[in-house]
Amino acid sequence: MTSVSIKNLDLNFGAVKVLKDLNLDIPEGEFLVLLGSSGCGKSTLLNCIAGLLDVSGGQIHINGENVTWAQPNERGIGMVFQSYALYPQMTVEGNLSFGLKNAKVPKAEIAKRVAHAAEVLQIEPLLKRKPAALSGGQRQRVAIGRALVRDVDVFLFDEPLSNLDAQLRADLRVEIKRLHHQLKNTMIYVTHDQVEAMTLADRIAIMKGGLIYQLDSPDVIYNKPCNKYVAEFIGSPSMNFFEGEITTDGAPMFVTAGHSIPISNYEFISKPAAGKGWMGIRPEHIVTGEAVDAADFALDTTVELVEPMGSDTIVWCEIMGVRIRLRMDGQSKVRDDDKIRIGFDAARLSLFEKTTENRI
Amino acid sequence: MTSVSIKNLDLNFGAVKVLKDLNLDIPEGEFLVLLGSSGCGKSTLLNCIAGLLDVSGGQIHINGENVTWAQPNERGIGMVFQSYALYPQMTVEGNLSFGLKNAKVPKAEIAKRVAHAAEVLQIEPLLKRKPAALSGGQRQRVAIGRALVRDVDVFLFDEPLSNLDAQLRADLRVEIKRLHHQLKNTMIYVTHDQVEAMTLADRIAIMKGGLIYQLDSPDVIYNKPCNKYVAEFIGSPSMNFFEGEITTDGAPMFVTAGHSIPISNYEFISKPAAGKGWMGIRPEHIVTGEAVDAADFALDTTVELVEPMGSDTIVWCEIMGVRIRLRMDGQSKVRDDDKIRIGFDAARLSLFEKTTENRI
Amino acid sequence: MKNNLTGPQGPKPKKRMSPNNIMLYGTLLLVTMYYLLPLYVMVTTSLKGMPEIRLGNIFDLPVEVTFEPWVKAWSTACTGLNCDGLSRGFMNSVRILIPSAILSILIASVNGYALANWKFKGSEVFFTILIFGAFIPYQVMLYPIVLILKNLGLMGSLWGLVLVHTIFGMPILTLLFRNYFTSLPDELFKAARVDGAGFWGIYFRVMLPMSLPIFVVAMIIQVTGIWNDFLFGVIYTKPAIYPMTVQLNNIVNSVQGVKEYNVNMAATLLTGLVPLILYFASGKLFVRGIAAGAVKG
Amino acid sequence: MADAKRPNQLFRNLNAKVAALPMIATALVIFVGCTVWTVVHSFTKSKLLPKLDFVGLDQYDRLWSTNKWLISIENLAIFGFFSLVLSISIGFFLATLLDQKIRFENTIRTIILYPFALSFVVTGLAWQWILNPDFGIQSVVRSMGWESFNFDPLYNQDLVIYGILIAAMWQGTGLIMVLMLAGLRGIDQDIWKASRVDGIPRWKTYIFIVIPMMKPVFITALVLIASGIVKVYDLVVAQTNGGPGIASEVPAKYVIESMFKNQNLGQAFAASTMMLVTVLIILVPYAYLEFGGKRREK
Amino acid sequence: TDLEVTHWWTSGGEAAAVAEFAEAFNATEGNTWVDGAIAGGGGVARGVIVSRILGGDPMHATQLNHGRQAEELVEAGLMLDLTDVATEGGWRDIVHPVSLLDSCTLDGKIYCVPVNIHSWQWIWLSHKAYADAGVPVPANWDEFVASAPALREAGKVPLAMGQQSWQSAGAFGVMNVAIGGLDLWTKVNVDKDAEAAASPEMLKVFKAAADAREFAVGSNVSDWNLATAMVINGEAGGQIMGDWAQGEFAVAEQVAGVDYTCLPGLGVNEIISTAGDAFYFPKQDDPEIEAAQKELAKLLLSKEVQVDFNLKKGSLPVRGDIDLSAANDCMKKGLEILAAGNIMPGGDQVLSPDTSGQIEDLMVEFWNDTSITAEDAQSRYAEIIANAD
Ligand SMILES: Nc1ncnc2c1ncn2[C@@H]1O[C@H](COP(=O)(O)OP(=O)(O)OP(=O)(O)O)[C@@H](O)[C@H]1O
Ligand SMILES: Nc1ncnc2c1ncn2[C@@H]1O[C@H](COP(=O)(O)OP(=O)(O)OP(=O)(O)O)[C@@H](O)[C@H]1O
Ligand SMILES: [Mg+2]
Ligand SMILES: [Mg+2]
Repeated sequence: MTSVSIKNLDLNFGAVKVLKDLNLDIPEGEFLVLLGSSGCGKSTLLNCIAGLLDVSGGQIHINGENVTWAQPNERGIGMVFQSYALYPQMTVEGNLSFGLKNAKVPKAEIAKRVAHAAEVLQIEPLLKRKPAALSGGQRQRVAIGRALVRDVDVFLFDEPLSNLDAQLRADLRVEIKRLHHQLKNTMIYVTHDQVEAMTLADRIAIMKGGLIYQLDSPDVIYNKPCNKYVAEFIGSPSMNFFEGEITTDGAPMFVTAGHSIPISNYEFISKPAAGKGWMGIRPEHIVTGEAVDAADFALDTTVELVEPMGSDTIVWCEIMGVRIRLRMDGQSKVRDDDKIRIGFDAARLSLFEKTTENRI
Repeated sequence: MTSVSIKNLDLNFGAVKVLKDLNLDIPEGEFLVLLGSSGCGKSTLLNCIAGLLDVSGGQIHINGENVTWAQPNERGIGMVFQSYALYPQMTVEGNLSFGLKNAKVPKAEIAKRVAHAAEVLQIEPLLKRKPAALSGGQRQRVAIGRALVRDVDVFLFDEPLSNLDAQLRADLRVEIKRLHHQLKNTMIYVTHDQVEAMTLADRIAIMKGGLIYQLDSPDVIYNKPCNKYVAEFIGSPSMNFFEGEITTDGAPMFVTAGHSIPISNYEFISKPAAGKGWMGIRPEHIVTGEAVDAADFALDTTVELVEPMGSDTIVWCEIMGVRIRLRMDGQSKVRDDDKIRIGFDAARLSLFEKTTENRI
Repeated sequence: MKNNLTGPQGPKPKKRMSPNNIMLYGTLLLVTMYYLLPLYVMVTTSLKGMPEIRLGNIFDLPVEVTFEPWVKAWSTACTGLNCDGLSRGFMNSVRILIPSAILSILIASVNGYALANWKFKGSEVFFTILIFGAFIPYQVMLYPIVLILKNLGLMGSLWGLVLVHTIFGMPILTLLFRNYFTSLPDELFKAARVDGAGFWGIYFRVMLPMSLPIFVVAMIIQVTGIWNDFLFGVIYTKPAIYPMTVQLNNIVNSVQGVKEYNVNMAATLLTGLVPLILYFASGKLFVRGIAAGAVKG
Repeated sequence: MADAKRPNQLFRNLNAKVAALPMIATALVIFVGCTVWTVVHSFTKSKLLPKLDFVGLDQYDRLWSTNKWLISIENLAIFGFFSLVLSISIGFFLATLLDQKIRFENTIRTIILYPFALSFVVTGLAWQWILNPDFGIQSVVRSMGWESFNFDPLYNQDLVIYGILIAAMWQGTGLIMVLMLAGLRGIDQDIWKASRVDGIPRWKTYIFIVIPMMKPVFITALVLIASGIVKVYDLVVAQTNGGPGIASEVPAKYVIESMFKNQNLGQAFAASTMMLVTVLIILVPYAYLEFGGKRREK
Repeated sequence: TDLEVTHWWTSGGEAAAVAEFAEAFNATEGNTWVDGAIAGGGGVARGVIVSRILGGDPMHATQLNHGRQAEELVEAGLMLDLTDVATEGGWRDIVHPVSLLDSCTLDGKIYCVPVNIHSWQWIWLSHKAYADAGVPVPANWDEFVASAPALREAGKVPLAMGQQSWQSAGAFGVMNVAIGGLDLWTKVNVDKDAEAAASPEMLKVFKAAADAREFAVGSNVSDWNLATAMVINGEAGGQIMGDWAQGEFAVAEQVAGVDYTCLPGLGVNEIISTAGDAFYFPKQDDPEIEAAQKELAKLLLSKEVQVDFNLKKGSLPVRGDIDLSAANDCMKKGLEILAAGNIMPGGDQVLSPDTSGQIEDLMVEFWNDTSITAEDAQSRYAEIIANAD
């Protein structure tokens, strides 16, 4: 059963069309991440679902009901904000129970639910504190708790981790994931951090300019991006691209800067056709050392710059007229100006049509 | 020759001692990164070097001169701030030349220097714009240019990238590194982002509570952290720790939760002594699959949670009573609840004394 | 280690009496004198007897301190046949002040809140008109308001004056509150809506508790404005409820033989006492509130 | 629950609209209604009571041929110009003084701000007293031996408006100073550091960098002062009552006197209308700055 | 019943006088006088009075200068018709001069109660000042002019003048009659004859005023009674001021002829104007209040009240049939002139407030700005007269 279903949604701010004829179905219990660069309309979409913005056209259904014009609190959603938006003058308990009091839930019931949420989130000892006396992670839990007590079907998160430092972000990410395992609610999660998206999502919707470019599992999005934008957006450091031509006289080849790369092992979506195109290869899919011998294609190059990152090392070099990055093990001892041999497999490539930039 | 030399530096804000008897020598042309968590005194140290704060004790030498009491502009330093602190009402050109005009540098000379800086930084087309009309990256270049035109010996950076989004941050990081290659000035760079520190630094100074914990090359800091704090702070996800005991009756062993891990391959700093201690192992130094057979120590466990991150995958599991993370290839298809066998080499471990938490 | 340092070390020695400091504190001294002078003159004069005033100079300290003028100003100075000084006006002022301040601040804060968080079609237009209203000289509206009050049957009553104060306080206060509420995080408002709080629920339970600084500013502005008002007080009310300022005007302008400067000064000080105390008591909050509400936007 | 139909827009967020009613009523009835009423009546020959006997522009003819009005306008121009320039420059100057990490900052700030708590009537009386040549500053200085010392602005036709200005500055600069101080404190500290690293003297930093950055604060201050200038009345009445002669008359006083003393409402309304026009002349550029500027940003 | 009465009589003598009314009214059965004094003179007070009447919350009785000030209020039907009280009390027979009652009459109905006669045409001279200067107290304007330099030398201000505009205009009016003569005055002020206003005779008046302006240099006071105080203290030689100044002398316990001298018509032209104050009774809904209003109206004209009031106020009673043996020198002089019929109407009776206002503005400017020549002032004056309604 679909938990949230968005039909032909339009949203304009005055003359600016932010969301354009957007359709999205989210099955029950799914963890969907909306990923996109700043200003692409992620928060706007989330606010429409929450009922915090009036849509300009289309419908929103939650749990089978048309809630297009319902008030936020009538939609069965809970929302967690970037700054957490805890009510600073209320204790944690007050924060948790505010929504329930508004809904005129009986006192005993409120106490029960708050206790339950506090237990799930392990914030029992904090109930009497005010938000100012909480750490970032604790605040986030309270913010989630606020949705939890209201016993909603759908959780909406708007970049809940982006204000935190790296360490805490990594920890809380895992906590959110655990919570989803435990609660099994539908969750819609907005972020512009791809690591979050990749690690958390059942499916990721990549947005740009108010449109959804690709909606798929993280694995598919990472390995089979449906167009060049998605390919470039996902992955850090991002994919290396070569402009060239696909030839199909004989075995299919990608020709760029005088090199012909055999691509018969590439999984084409449809039958390969000749024409201009882009070839993309991720830095971590470029192999070096012994593995090169087994690769579909190999060549020699010189290291330009090395960025050691501890667990791995980014190496910059130039091949076929393009400056590329490749990712090596953190223990590898390459130096600037070393000569190395690199290679890659066609199965790991992504090929895109030149004009539409769609995967082929 | 040392470019910047800090001797017995103390700095107090009223009763709060922020820097305590700090010593630091930076050779000419070095790229030194000050890394530490928020509030550890990084900016304070930088401000002392720049002359923006009056020291409470000790000396600062720049290029062999004692500048402890000199004005900021007399120290031969240029500074780039987190917010860039561009003068918003002046054009880029005005921003670059304001300091020079003030120093009564002749017009022609100013024009020459501005032109040179603009060329180096590739901001010639922007000279007539105001900062508001620049992108984050361009602003940063202008901010660097402001130091560049003044022809200073030492560049100081205070978290120049932390206001930018991930993509831009990665790009500009590389640009700063290139600039350093090109200019060969001494650079002191403050950050709390370890990726930046690892990729940019010739040497990293890890600070905590106003003290420098370790000052070494990124490689040494990553692989041979001098104490548990540094080990934990560097690396993401961070090192896994086990509490236990080192036994030296026979071959040295680390004993924890009933397991004995052979550590004869470990590079002890001094002769190994028996006693309580910590054992740390980085997630990427834990091996799985076939490689386990060659490892110094191996055991079986069950996957608790999988975080796919595209290029690699973080797997959570429990061994020896501790929940640990290990890093696997992005292509590995482990699932929650899979049984796996893992192992690691003693040479990749870090061992710390229990009370002092220093590396042994 | 520490001993082998040579040359400058440690904090740069600072001269206490550097020319810069002398200039700075000298200027500040002059400035404070300029601002304190009138208060000083008013206080000393009000403590002198009339002969001393006539003979001496206004900057001298009183030779013989007398509280007579204060007593007279407060309780016996005459206007026409009423010889009860300011005392009657004081209670009237309080009776005018409390409802006017409360009502105007409440209404303006609700307006500001609606404008910041619940924009509707046309709300900006009304707001713009309101702001323009802040600039319209009172004289333009003095007369028509007489007619409006007449039609409402409020002319000459306390509530008429309260209404007038509410109206004229509205533009500036609404602006203040709007700016403040706009500067509060939008997410808080959204969170409350998701929690099912309505217009009033959010206002009272979420916004109000966070608005202390701006309420302080609004209160200070309104209390001073209302307390110090003379024109509306005299035109829209009647003797029974004349505020203190009208009484002050009466005392100061009812010259009986000689001008009793000491009584006038005492009366003036007495009239200014309430806002003055408020200022001295809440200066810091005021400055903070100004920074929160007025500088932005 | 809600169905697919779009509910009536008028009743969405009804509470907000109801809550805004006082504002709407004030805006429409008082600010628009009363203004229109006044403007309309300025074309009549109403005397003591408003009547709709239209006489065209007669009232304006007379207004602009009345010496007292011309002097009022001239005074307003002088007073307005100087209070804008002085309030802003003094306010800013004081704010920079207080921004130097001085001791007793709170005390000094309170001292500069307290006159704002006092009404114009009180201000006027106090300064009338201090500036009185027979026992104020002039007589004190003379009694100290400087016999020829002359300082009687309130009794000198040419200087009286500056005498009023002294009092007005005393009362009003405090608020401007606080505004400016808040603005200064809101400036990114890094800007200061950057200018120090560039070796720019403090005063230059204030003038070339900080002031341009404080434009919004200056606009707020400008608006505050400007809105007060047109209304200036109590101060003049308390301090000089327009004297000596009619040397310190101001438009607001002209209106009030025409209205009540001379019982010539038409004339009073014509004068008010002219004041309104002055306000518009001030406001339109401001509105342009404020709203035109925002549009450009988008 | 409580009657709220507004007035702007707040100086020492004035307040004492109005207290007589209040006392008398409080003495009547069940009535209380609620005093609504407004300080600052008619300019401030009239605004308050008019707006309250217009705003539908009128006071129960109010002082106004009778004459044209209240015309429109009466026409608009906002004032209580007192004709029945007047008829009953036979006011037409007792009020003297009867022109005072005419000023209260509109369409044959009476709307106000005149309470006193105030004449402007006086100059008050300080014996002490002249004694100090060593010159005799002048007996007329010319002597006054002649003695002025002597006073200057003695460090005195020859002529005390307040800064209020009505003082300037009033003093000028006095000089107009005294120096230009009654005919000229009538032509200008009653007939609004602009030619007469521009005539050479009138120029003489302006020249005299310009001289007087010189004499007034140095009187840095604003209120009229402070100017009077200068005369009382001997700091100034004299003051041109209406007979209400007498109240101040009385309060200071000075005796006419001993401490000070009063010269009607500046000692040149003995005539007095018969302007004065009157009380109006705004219409009320409550019949009980109306009854009380009428009672007060009756009371104001009663013999005893008239005597008590006018003695304190220094003005002349409006009844010709009472004996003022208690009156002082100056008052007696006034009474004689009145009895002789040397009277003229007051400014408020002949000029609209608008016109008086313009003249006041001109005069205050003229008196304070020595750069305005007599000729300039005269031409502007003539223009105001030409446009007067
Ligand atoms: N109230 C508004 N009025 C006009 N335009 C708006 C408004 N709110 C958002 N926008 C515009 O709509 C677009 C989408 O904004 P939105 O906040 O949804 O972006 P986002 O994807 O959440 O970005 P971020 O990652 O920065 O939060 C942006 O271009 C923004 O400028
Ligand atoms: N002006 C000041 N007065 C008092 N304490 C200060 C002041 N400035 C900084 N501190 C304190 O000094 C310590 C070090 O501050 P500093 O700004 O150097 O930290 P940092 O390492 O730069 O942190 P961040 O990464 O957040 O910028 C902090 O604990 C801070 O609270
Ligand atoms: Mg967003
Ligand atoms: Mg810092």
